[in-house]
Amino acid sequence: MVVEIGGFAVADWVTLAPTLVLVAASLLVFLIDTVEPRPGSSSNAVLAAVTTVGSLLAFLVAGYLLVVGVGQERVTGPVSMFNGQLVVDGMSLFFVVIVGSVTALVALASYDYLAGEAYQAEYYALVLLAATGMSLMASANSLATAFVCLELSSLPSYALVAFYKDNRGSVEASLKYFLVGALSSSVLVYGISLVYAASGRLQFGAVAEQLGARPEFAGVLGVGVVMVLLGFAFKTASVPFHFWAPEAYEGAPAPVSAFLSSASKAAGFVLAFRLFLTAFPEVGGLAGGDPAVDWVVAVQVLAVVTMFVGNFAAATQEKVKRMLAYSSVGHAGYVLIGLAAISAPDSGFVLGASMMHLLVYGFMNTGAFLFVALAEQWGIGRTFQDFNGLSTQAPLACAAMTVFLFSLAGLPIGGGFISKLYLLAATAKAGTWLLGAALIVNSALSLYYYSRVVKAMWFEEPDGTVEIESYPTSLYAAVVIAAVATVVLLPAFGLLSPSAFNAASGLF
Amino acid sequence: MAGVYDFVPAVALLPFLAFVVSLFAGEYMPKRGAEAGIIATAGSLALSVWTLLTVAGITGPATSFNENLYTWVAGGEGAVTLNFGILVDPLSALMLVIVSLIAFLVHVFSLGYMNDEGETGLPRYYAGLGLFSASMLAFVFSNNLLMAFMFFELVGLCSYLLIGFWFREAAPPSAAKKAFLVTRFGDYFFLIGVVGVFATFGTGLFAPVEGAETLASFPELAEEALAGSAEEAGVNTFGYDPGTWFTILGLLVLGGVVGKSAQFPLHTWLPDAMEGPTPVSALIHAATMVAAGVYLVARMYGFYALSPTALAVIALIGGFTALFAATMGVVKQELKQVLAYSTISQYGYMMLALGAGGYTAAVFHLTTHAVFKALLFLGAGSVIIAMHHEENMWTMGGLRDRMPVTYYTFLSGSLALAGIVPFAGFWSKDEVLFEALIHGLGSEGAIGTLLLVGYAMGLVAVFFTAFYTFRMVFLTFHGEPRTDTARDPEPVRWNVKGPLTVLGIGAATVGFINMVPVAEVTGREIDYLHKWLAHGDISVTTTEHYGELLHTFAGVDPAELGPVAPGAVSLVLALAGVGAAWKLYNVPDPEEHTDKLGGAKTVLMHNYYLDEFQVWLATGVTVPLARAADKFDQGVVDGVVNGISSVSLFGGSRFRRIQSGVVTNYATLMTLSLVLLLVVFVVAGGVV
Amino acid sequence: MSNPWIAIGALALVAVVIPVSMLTMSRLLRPSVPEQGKRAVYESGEVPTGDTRIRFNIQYYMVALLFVVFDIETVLIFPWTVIYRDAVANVGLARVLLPMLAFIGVLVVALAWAWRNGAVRWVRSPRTTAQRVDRKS
Amino acid sequence: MAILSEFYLLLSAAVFSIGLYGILTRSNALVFLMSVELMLNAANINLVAFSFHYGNVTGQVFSLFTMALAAAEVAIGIGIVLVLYRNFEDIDVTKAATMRW
Repeated sequence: MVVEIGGFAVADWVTLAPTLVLVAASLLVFLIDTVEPRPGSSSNAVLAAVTTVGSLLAFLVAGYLLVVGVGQERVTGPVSMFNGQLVVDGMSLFFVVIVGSVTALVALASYDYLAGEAYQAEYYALVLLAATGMSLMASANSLATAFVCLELSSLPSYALVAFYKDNRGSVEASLKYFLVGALSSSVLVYGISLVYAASGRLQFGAVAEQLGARPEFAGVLGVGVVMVLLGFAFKTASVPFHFWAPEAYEGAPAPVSAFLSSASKAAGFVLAFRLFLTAFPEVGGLAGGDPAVDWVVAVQVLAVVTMFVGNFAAATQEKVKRMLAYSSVGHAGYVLIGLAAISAPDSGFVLGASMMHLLVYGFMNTGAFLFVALAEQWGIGRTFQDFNGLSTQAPLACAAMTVFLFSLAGLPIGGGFISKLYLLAATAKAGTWLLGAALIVNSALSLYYYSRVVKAMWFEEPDGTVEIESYPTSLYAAVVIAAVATVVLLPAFGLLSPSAFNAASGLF
Repeated sequence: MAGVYDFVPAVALLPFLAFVVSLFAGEYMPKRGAEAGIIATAGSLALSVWTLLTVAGITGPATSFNENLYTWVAGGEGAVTLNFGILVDPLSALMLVIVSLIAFLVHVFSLGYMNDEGETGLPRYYAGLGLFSASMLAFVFSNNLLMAFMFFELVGLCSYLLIGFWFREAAPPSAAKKAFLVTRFGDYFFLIGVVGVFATFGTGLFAPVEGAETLASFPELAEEALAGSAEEAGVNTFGYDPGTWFTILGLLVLGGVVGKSAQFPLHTWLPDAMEGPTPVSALIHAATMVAAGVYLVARMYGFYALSPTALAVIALIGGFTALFAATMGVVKQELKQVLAYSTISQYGYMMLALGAGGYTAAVFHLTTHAVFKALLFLGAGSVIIAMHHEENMWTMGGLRDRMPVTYYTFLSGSLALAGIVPFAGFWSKDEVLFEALIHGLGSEGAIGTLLLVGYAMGLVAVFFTAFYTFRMVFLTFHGEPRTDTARDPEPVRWNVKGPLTVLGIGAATVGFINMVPVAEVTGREIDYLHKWLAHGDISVTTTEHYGELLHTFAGVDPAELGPVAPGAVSLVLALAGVGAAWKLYNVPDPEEHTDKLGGAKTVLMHNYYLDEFQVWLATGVTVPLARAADKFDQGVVDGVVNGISSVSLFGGSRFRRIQSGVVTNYATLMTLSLVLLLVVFVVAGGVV
Repeated sequence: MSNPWIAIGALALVAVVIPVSMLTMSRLLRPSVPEQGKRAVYESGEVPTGDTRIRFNIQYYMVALLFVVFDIETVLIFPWTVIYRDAVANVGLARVLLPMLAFIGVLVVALAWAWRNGAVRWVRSPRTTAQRVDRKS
Repeated sequence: MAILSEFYLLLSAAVFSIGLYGILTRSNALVFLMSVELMLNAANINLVAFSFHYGNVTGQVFSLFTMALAAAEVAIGIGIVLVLYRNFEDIDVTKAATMRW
């Protein structure tokens, strides 16, 4: 019940501090809005500041806990609390770092993006609540908490997508997101109930223990596992439950798209990693022997299909935001490699590669969507042609966007290069050549559609009708910070990857 | 260990600094950033020469250097550690000098070509040149495969930026994109190869790093694996026979080489890349991008030497490219297009030499080619300035008297390219062919035959090379001026003539570093390059070691044969090519005969028939062949590339149709896929 | 081999067969006289006005939402009350009471916010006010 | 005598399938929501039944959470349906299909 953090003995729930900080920040936002319900512009700045600082604090605290080794093998081992319902270990802290950084960037960018909008307190509160859900997802260690956290992050997201309630696109996006989400969550919870039916437990470790290698109700369990897998496919925007993603990302306010496609996806993945590796390792045949339910192959299939559907559909888009949405689906496929190639001898490396990709992706993808937010703010339109010659008017932002796109494509200009390289190495280690081939083919294709944006920005003639009038400071700051982080992650990759590998090895 | 090796990183860092300075401060400098580039490359050149002298043992005992500088990704347990490191041995020291020399001269020349012509956007141009030089230099001294890959990619990126420098025109951006995408296509194979090498050996070092704990290099590990068992060497060959597996890896890496060095079938980007500024073309062709591919093969030659299949593939690709590109050079009308095809062809020779076990010959030809091709491009640039950016050779003529410096230096480069004794190209091309011949004769089995096939193609290409080279020279400089611009060309200044003169002298003399036939005849030991590459501190990157490897693992052995007779054969062919060009094009007005055809008198008609007859005789075989090759190039090769992309786009447009916009359809599809997964993994999976 | 399900099955069968057979019989026997009055909406003898589908005021939705909030609160508090006594005896008052106070505290913040933002204020739109006046006159 | 757990599974599967059928065939957003509720309750049947089967209360407690979340989900859902009606003058989910491909 007592753990040690940097020399101090504290109660175990203190290790949840990053999440608690997010909760406190969201309550604070509510309180501020309660005191002053019809806010003037000054209180908008306060709301944005509270959100940014809160998420930044969560990021820093999680980073600190990660550095001092809380929950990791070298100090205490995983900190388990509430009868194993929640657990804090390297992996959960690592993902809180991702969620915290993305939330901070999004909150910072939102200040300018939302200028003049009503209901800002609601917006920030929802962002923080969703972030709370995501950071708690990283710690969830039982099917019950997993489902609750998942919904805690999903429900505010539905509302956030519909934030522009008089905009048909925003509403339509939210409707589709919600309907697909509702269907997915009912599939997920039904899957959970079947797993419970087969094992009688909800806590991950207990499920694994109860099931053993040859579970009694293998059929029920099999259906349950597949349904749970698809429930997570929704959260991570993987095929076949990805249908919401292009519409939701396109219709939502761009910062929300950034938030959902980066943080929400990461949170979905961490939960999937933890669930499948601690609850279903033996049934999946990871401990050797015949798998009772071969979910590894199922994930491999999903990974390949997701990569192809996402990237091929992205290649033919006319709107930049929708292209990014599809590319986000494609990236979900890349990250799925972490589970799909898990049978490799060095599974810590495989999983760590996926985690690192999510970390880098958090910055580069958020940055790309925030650039789109900037473009929306300028009112220059959404198609590739509308970006023509943008570099003459906004060279800094365009340079940042170029960094994001090339890093997303996997060129050695940002951290995306190494993380993709590691994923490729992971497929090589596991000997899953098909996955590696799919990764390469799709990366090659992705370069095509990413470079279309770069070409439009730098090489095409501006049509001369659009004059950029304002250069919103906080939005610019967020874009530039994301760009710097993306570039810095290239040389600094080596500093962070060991913690990812160690955190990943902690699950086995 | 203090000394020059501590400064080797500066060789690449100086141009990088120039890149930063030009990019941010270029607007405020009088020459728009050229100063930074010139000073930086001059510094690099000085450091490179110093390094070369140190490696050669002139300033002290001969040494080499190989150390890791910066641990970039320290992998966790069992993961791969990636380092930045520096490898300086005779090969890289030589290459550093070549690259920095050419880069320096190109910077100087750019003053004349870009600044004096009043181009805009010069800071961007000089920043690009600086980054280009920096990445190539860093690529040259990389000590491991991954670092090499990264700079290799950076070189590609810079070429993209520079080829597309005039991005407001229609052609350059598309040429830039083509260059980028085609080389990227090759690079994806390279990337798989890199990952494969790391997965197999756990290291990407080219040569062992001495230290507290000696880190083995991957060619050595491969050698051990082939000699003994794979497990002992700690090599994971994924269940393949080591020999087969290493061949696969080698061929994958070769994919990147073929793309960058513009070898068949990925050569299509290079002629298009002529859309870039001419100094950039000079840099790309002579010393940086295209050379990077061949250099990479030479760098990891210890690995290729283990696999006879890979060697044969390299030799065949090289020989075929040499011939194929040379025939296409014959029908081109624009000065730079001819040079572009000649570059492809010449790099084909280098690949042929590498494949045939002529490591020294390849490095030699790389060296001489760098000099004379830079010269030819800068000369062409000078002509282009003079002709007000007109590149069609049929509008030139008679420039000999009006721009003598350009003419004589260009002639020197042409003689070198054509392979006329005693200019540089003769010695190196001769040695390439000689090595191919003796190894082809000396090796047993299929590889010997294949090498001979490569040799034959290379030999035929000699004739065409000489022919198109001198067709170009005669059309441009001889005869009567065919247009007003050619009658009154714009004069060029010192900053054009200076580099031309330096390179002109170089093209005539650089071949003397390795006169094998002369050494053979006179018995004097003047084949300096052979000696230079044969020895070194790092024994596994010497030609002695490569010779052993070739003998033991690839079964490639030299036959006993003097170099004089083969040299004479190729010289005769080259002279024949020059003669044919002389006959056809060194007339006052090569085109006028055909132009006056309509109302011509009997005598002229007669002349015309003669002319046509000669043309038919000389090119009766060549032109259809060249046309066919050209057609094949544009129809099939481009067609395949375009086909793949349009299939992808078509596939994409199908995929997106799934997203019908109606949420009920999504629900249906989700349900169907759920059912499908359940059926496949639960019912068919035998769980129930 | 007396499976109790056989009896249940038989019962279910009878339960289905009887109403179906009665409906079928009456359909076969009864005369069919379609008439307007039979299809009219029955509104306790009054003359029906308007459609059966009337729209409720949107503000009922807010009330419904608040109901959901308290409903959930109750659902989640209920099991806690069941074990409250035993739990206090086992682990002490603080560890049992404080988490629930935190839970209710969060809900109170939400409720205060909603209240302050007008969730329970019944707003009369000009149109409804006008309709009321119409009806009176 | 106790009813076998397998029958509960059949019942819940039937309820789940009915919900799914509703989702696939109806285009009214509210019916969609009701169908989702059915599917969630199918899961609740399982949870409660197997909680009884295994003799622990985990499943029952979880079903309380599921109900709470289902209520929250519907609250959000109705909010979205409201703005849908405001923007599209209809609550037919197939009408809102401006974004596609």
